[in-house]
Amino acid sequence: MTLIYFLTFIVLLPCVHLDEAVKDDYSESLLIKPLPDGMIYNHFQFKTILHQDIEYLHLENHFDRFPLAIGNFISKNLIKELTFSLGRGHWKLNTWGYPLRYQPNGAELWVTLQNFNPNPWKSWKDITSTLSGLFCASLNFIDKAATTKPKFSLKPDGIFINDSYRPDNVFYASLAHEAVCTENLTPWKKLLPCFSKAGLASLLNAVQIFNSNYFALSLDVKSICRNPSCNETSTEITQSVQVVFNPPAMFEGKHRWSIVKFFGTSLKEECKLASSSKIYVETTVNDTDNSYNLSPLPETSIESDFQGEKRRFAVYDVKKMIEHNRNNNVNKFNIYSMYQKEYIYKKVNPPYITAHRYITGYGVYLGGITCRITNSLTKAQNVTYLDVIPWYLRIYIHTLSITSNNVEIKPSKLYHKPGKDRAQPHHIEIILELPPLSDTIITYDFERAFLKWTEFPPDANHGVYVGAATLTFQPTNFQNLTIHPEHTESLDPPTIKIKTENLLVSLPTPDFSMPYNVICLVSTVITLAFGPIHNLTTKRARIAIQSKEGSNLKDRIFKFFKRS
Amino acid sequence: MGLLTDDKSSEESGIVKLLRNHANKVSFLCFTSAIIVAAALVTENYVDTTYFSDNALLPGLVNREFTNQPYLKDVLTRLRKVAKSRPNELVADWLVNEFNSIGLHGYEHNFTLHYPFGKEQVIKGNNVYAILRASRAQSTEALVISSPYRASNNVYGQTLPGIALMLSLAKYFSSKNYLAKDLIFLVCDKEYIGFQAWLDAYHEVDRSSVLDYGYLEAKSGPIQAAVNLQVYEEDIARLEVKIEGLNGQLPNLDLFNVAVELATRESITPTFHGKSHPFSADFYEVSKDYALTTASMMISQAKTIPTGAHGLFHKYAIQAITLEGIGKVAANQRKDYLSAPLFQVGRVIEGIFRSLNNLLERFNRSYWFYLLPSTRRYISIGYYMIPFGLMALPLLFKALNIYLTMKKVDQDKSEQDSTQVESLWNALPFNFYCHVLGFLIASLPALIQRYSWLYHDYNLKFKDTIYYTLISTSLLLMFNPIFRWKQKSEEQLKARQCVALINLALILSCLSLLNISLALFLTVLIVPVTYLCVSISNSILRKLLAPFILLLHPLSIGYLCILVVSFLVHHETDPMVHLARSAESHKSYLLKYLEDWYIHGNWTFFFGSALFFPAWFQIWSII
Amino acid sequence: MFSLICLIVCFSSISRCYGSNVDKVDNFFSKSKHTNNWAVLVCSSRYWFNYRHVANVLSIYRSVKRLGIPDSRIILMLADDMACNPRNTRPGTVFNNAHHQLNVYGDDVEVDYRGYEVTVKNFIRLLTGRVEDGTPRSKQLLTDESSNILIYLTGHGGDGFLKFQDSEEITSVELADAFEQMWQKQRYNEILLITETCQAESMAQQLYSPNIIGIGSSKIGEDSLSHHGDPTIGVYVIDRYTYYALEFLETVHSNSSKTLSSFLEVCPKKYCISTVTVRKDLFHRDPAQVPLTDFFGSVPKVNLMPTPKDEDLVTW
Amino acid sequence: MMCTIIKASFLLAFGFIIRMFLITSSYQKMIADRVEVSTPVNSWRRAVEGVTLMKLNISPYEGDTFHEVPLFLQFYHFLLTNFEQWIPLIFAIIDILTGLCLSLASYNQLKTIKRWEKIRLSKLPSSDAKKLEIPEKSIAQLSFRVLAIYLFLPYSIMACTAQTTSVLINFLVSLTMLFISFGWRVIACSLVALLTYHSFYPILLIFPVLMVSEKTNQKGKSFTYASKSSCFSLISCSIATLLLISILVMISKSITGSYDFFSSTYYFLLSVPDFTPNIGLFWYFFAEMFDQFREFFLWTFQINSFVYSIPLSLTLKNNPNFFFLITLILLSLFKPYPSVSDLAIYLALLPQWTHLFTYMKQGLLVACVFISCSVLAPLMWHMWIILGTANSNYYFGVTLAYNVGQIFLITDLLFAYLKREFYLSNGIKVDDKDKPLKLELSAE
Repeated sequence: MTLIYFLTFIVLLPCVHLDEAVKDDYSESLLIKPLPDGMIYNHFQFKTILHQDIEYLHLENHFDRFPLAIGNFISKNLIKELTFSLGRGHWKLNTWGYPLRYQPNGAELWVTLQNFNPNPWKSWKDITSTLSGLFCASLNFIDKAATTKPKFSLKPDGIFINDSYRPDNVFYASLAHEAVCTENLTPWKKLLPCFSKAGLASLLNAVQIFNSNYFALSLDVKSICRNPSCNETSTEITQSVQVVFNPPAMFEGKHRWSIVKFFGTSLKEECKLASSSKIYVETTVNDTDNSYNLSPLPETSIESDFQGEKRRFAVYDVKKMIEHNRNNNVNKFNIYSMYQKEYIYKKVNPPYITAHRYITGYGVYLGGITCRITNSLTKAQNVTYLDVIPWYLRIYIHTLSITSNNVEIKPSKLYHKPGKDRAQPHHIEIILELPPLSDTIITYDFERAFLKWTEFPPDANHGVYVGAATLTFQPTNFQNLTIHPEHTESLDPPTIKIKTENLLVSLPTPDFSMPYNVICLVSTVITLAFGPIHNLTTKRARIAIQSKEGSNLKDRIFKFFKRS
Repeated sequence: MGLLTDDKSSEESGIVKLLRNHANKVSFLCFTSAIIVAAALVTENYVDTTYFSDNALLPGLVNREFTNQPYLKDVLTRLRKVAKSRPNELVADWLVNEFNSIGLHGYEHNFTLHYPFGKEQVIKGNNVYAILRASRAQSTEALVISSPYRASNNVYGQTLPGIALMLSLAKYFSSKNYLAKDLIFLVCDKEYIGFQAWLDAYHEVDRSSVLDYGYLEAKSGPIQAAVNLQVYEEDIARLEVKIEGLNGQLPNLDLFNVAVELATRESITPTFHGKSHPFSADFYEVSKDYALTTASMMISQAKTIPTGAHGLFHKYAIQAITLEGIGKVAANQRKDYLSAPLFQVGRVIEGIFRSLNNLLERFNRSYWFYLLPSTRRYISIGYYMIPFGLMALPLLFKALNIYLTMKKVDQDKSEQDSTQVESLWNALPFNFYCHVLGFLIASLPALIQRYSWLYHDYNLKFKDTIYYTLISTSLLLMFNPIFRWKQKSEEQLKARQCVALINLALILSCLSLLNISLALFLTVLIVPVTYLCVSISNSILRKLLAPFILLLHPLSIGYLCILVVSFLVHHETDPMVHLARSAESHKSYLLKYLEDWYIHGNWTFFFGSALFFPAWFQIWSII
Repeated sequence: MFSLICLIVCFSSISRCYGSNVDKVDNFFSKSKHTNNWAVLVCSSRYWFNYRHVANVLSIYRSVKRLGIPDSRIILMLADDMACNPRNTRPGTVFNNAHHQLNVYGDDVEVDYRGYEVTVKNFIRLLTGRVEDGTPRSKQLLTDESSNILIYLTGHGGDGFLKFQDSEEITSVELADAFEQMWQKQRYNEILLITETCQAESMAQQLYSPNIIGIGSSKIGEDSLSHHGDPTIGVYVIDRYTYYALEFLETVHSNSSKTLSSFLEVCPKKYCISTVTVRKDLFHRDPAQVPLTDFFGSVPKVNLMPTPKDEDLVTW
Repeated sequence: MMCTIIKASFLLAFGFIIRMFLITSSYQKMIADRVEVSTPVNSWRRAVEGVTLMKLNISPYEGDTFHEVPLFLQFYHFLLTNFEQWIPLIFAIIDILTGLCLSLASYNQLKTIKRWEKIRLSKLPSSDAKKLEIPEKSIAQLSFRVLAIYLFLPYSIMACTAQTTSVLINFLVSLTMLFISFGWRVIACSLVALLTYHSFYPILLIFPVLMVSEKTNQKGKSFTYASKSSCFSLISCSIATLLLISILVMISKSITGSYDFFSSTYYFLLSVPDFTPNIGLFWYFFAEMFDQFREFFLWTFQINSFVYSIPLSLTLKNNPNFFFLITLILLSLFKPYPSVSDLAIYLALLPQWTHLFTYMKQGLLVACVFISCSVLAPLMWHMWIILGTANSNYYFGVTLAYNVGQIFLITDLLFAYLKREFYLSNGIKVDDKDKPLKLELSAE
């Protein structure tokens, strides 16, 4: 008997230990949303919460969900909040509405350091180089000339206890030309507790998701309230992937979709470590004539009410489903959907605030940047506009003009930090109020700098990229918002960040094959000045001795050679 | 470094002697050799074979998969129907719907042209365009497929097949995932005006009072290249590739090569100025062929009027060509080509755009300055500059010769204050004055337009008014001694000659950089006469040259060209009719150039009046 | 009884170890003294139409990985992103032949230097180990005097240079000096240098440091040609030498007895069109005695990673 | 005399009208955007930018758009706040005044030169003297020509139309000339100080200025640096100037509160970091330079632009006014950011030296080079920047040719001057055919 007790104790011991060790929690979810133009938006979210304050991480005691690498990285560089994203393709704002998280093409890094960080710039540099190693991305191109410290635009996502938030600890940079591919996805997946072996992460295989119309992966670290009173915080790591698929391209023109077809595999095995793993399919559109039906039928369907904006979701609990399938020995799980009728392309009405930015003028010396912001609401809207222009486009702030329906309007706040050659970018931040039903145009002129031949990228004639501008605002209307059913409990309205297009600007190029010639030519000209002046100042004039020779050709040639 | 501070040398050095004593011989030599070289350049031995200098293009390596979709035929028929039902307007809403149904987003673009001359007159038009966003790239670059909208079967022929083809291409490409650049499909109203308006709107150039280009709802990045389709029929006999643009600017040679290459691969005969590449062994046949093609290209370049809508893109550093699908009927009168169905042209275009899609950098290799003896041969700037240089040199030689002789006289006259070289400086003001006159003439149209009531009262047309004003002005200037600053002394005359020659040489050489053909023609015409009238010392004899110089007046040159053409085209009628008719067309040409100047920025009129006329006027004033 | 057993056991053990000693002695000279393997694989050319160079380098990458060199010991340099290039009709993949049998890009590739990072400066710094501080370990060549390094270069070359990104060159002299520096700093035991460029022979010519064997895909004055193109994406997919080299390597497995000399026979002129050149005067062992796995494989006993320290956990 | 005044006033009026017309016309922007006219250091756009930044209370020296010194910034600020709509007028008037000053200055100078040469001419046989001396009647006419040329020279007109700040600089220069021609050395020196404070290079003007004033004091006797008195006065003056400069710097420091403006003004001029094309020699050279040699060539070029003054100050001792002209040409030749306004001012001054033209050989060549360059430069620019059919080398070629032209001009002038000096000191030697003998330079 005792023996049995003993054994049970032996058996239980590890579990007990385990229970103690579990200071972290992990949950995963996938939101599938049909977009107004028939494309399908998939948003994966993997959330790991460590119940420790980010400023005092104790990593020595082991835990099995929270990625240790990130933990070390945070505590080494004294990070308070980090947002890193890699995107590919362009999110079509006008037709797709607002995503859960707007990521421009290329890499974007936004870090808030802890207040008592002794040497912010150094740790910023370390962060970039570390991440570049971690994610195989060339983030080490982020230097002083690409970094800005936004004043108003980037409000912190996380909690700052007794508002210890300081804007000058914020670092922001973006690399518009950075590509994202398998080599970035793989290490990203390795951060997950079940890697890509089990759970929703097993759906993310490169070949499939890169064949999409939009792809973005991101890693966010922030601190959240540990308890309602919010007197202590815990650390949350959110890894998310957003993919937009175009069903007709995959189903030879037909409008239908299935998880297997999208991701090339079905869900075979759940992630044991995940506390919850759910798939939500937004079925709000079923009220319209492009309605579809799902199979297998969802076991539950929730109705979320977000500030009066109603959405319906079909909910699948992956664990249950796979369990259930296993019981009637089918060891895979798939969701597919069919439209009841032939799909109809409708005129999509764009979200109520859109921003588009483009270059004006032609030729490679002077030009202008214009951003057209439309507000189709009947009430005014406050927005913050952040634009970071690389130094080689010299911005003239006195040409900045903000007109709304051809009426000059004054910004309520304007922050400008002029760029410095090879050292710091131009940085413009504008807070302004968009009049109702208005079409506001922000425009300013620039002049292209002429670079050294060594400063050009290898593909000099391709042009250089200007990172996307950011438009931040508190929405008052939630129509085109994508709403994640798990986020609805937070009652404060979210801040929407939308990005404009990246710009490609071609610079005037010198002739890269010329250096030697140019040096020779110019030096010759200089000597051409030096020689005679030297002569004239050092020698004095006298009557020339009339030289008899030089009459016939032979002598002249001889003379010539003698001279030279 | 005795170069600059050596007084003995350079005096009486060989070249100086030569120029002072044998300038005429040398010049003659130059001129004749120029003609010989020019002739030699178009022979098979000297023309070069075209090649792709940008490896990135990889033309035709990729499978072309565009096939004869049912959609193509269907959309064409529907388009024809709707176009017939609404004959005199662009069926914008229909096109937009069509684009939307494909899954793209179609946009309308409205523009207004306030006709700059004559009575206040407003032309409204609306283009239609759609942007196919590259699925997996950020949309920072764009390529354009465009076509003018010609529904009615007018002289140009209708372009509906081309537009249908464009639509089906849009459908085809939208299902493909390999696009790295956005594709913009553009259908333009009102011919060139539509294109101009769209381009201006795309680049948001400074607004002018003439063309109000409205604004575009959606844009993409910088446009890398454009192909303008003009397909008239469903069965294509040959594909005419057009390159001459506004002011005689040419697209990058690589683009032309790509088009030719792909057309050949799709076994559609590519032609340039109506001629395909001669595959004949006979040296003279081939050379003759080359010569003719080159000549016709040079003529169309010298006209500075674009041969197709592509010509308007060049101004914005966008490489563009026009592909003109000529039907059996039109083509066969020359010689019979095997005909190809419409979708095959589609495959050509698919191929071209796959190549353009491969480009990472904008066109920066190959040639921008060239002449084409055939679709497979080219003459680069390095070659054609030789004959031009040889032709223009005599002017400089003569100028130098005059200067040197003047100096010689100076040195012989032993007293120090030198009248001769002084007078050279005194001749400059006249030159300055001439150009001021030129600018005034150039601003005449604007002036006349401002005081339009003047001629409206006598209900004259603007066309006639400007025409006769110009003629009378130049007559006034020419025959009224007040305006000619009658030179007093011999050396002043010499000085003026010297300045005039240099001035002319400078203007011509500048022109040669922008539009070689025009420069060459002008040089051929003007150099001999000028040279003669400068080198003849006897003033009476010089007077005899007056009529010839008169024929070189910018206006009369234009008139003569038109006259010659009309004689060549229809030779039966009697000369008087020719004279009258060509006078009429002369007028309308003048008006056209003016319009082009105001709407598209064609500089021919300006050049003629503000630069060429003064140069000419100086020559006139020294006889 | 028991003692007897013991006796037998120990005796046999003695004899065994004696025997093992014997064969140690006789192949002492052919054995290399290396304890770890590294690979530096460089594709130096940009632009979509150079797809084949990326395919080349990835083919080699795949083989060395298959033969057991871990990603942490492979430095992969890709000057352009072909897999996810919008022009690629099969995103996320790079195929080295038109029939798309094997996707050499694989599912867990780790590219250490990519895009604009692939410069001559970075390459030299990597070899000589003079990287800027703060460089993550994945971007460093942490070799010692007992490391065998496989260096594979592909791109557009000429007589005595290799173009990087079509904008700068590394000359064979610079390369030779870099190797010499590595030797001085005891950063390698042996190097196998493979260059797949036009006039590849010239890259190995200037070398003067010991224990290097250089293979060039073409003689000076020869072009090294592409094998075939893929009409669905409209580019050439692989170069001849690498194609046949890969074909050969596919037959090799981690404990196979194939020797270096057999690898040197790869791709005779009638396949390659260009002549494969080998420079072995600096190399002291007889290639016939050198197992191929000395360079392509990885020494089993150090196959398991050293116990991770903090910073290599941070930066993998 | 009367009629000259009337003629002059006509000219002034006309020149003024042209300028006003252009400034107010639509061509203004077109001209202001030309790189030949407005460079990073003198473009009005940047000045406005600087003022705007100041108004937003951002330090203009934080960015890299504005490169002028604080006091001038203050001045522009003053203008833009109080007389914004009058600015075109102000510029036009200043430019006209410049012309006026130049012509007056040249008038006085010619008079003094004539006076100085009297002594030497008296030693020569009368025939030579007659040939060599500057005819009395021509003086007025020449100075008049200076005025005319400055008013109608396209270069000065464009510079004024573009409202480049070098209009002000030219004005200051002309004032300096005027004052030294009066012999007011103090004001002249202080003006030079101001100029130097603004753009550093005009420090070279101190040599001719001091020499002129010295010579005027000596009543035209050719002074020697050996003589104690002249030596003393020279040194004292130069020290005074330097003091003044440092005072100005101090003031601007007290305005901005720090020496930051150094880095984006003087340092900007010395370490040419901006490669925007201009008509100078520096931009393409340093854009194409290998990084490791950059320093070396920078030093070489900068020293080169200063080195000429000393030998010239020895050679041209007898005629410091001429030295002034030469210095101007040297400046426009070796400045890192020259513009056409530098060209304008010395071209306008050339007629003053008509008596040297007889000894010049390259006249036609230089003229042709200048004219053709000023036509070709915009053309090449258009083809390179707008149409994208040409590349940078074309434009570079033009600027190169232009600078060669300038060099020819300067050497030719110098040689002509030396010849005349030779004749002045030992008469015109003629050979048997009564032709003047050729001269040559010899070391001994």
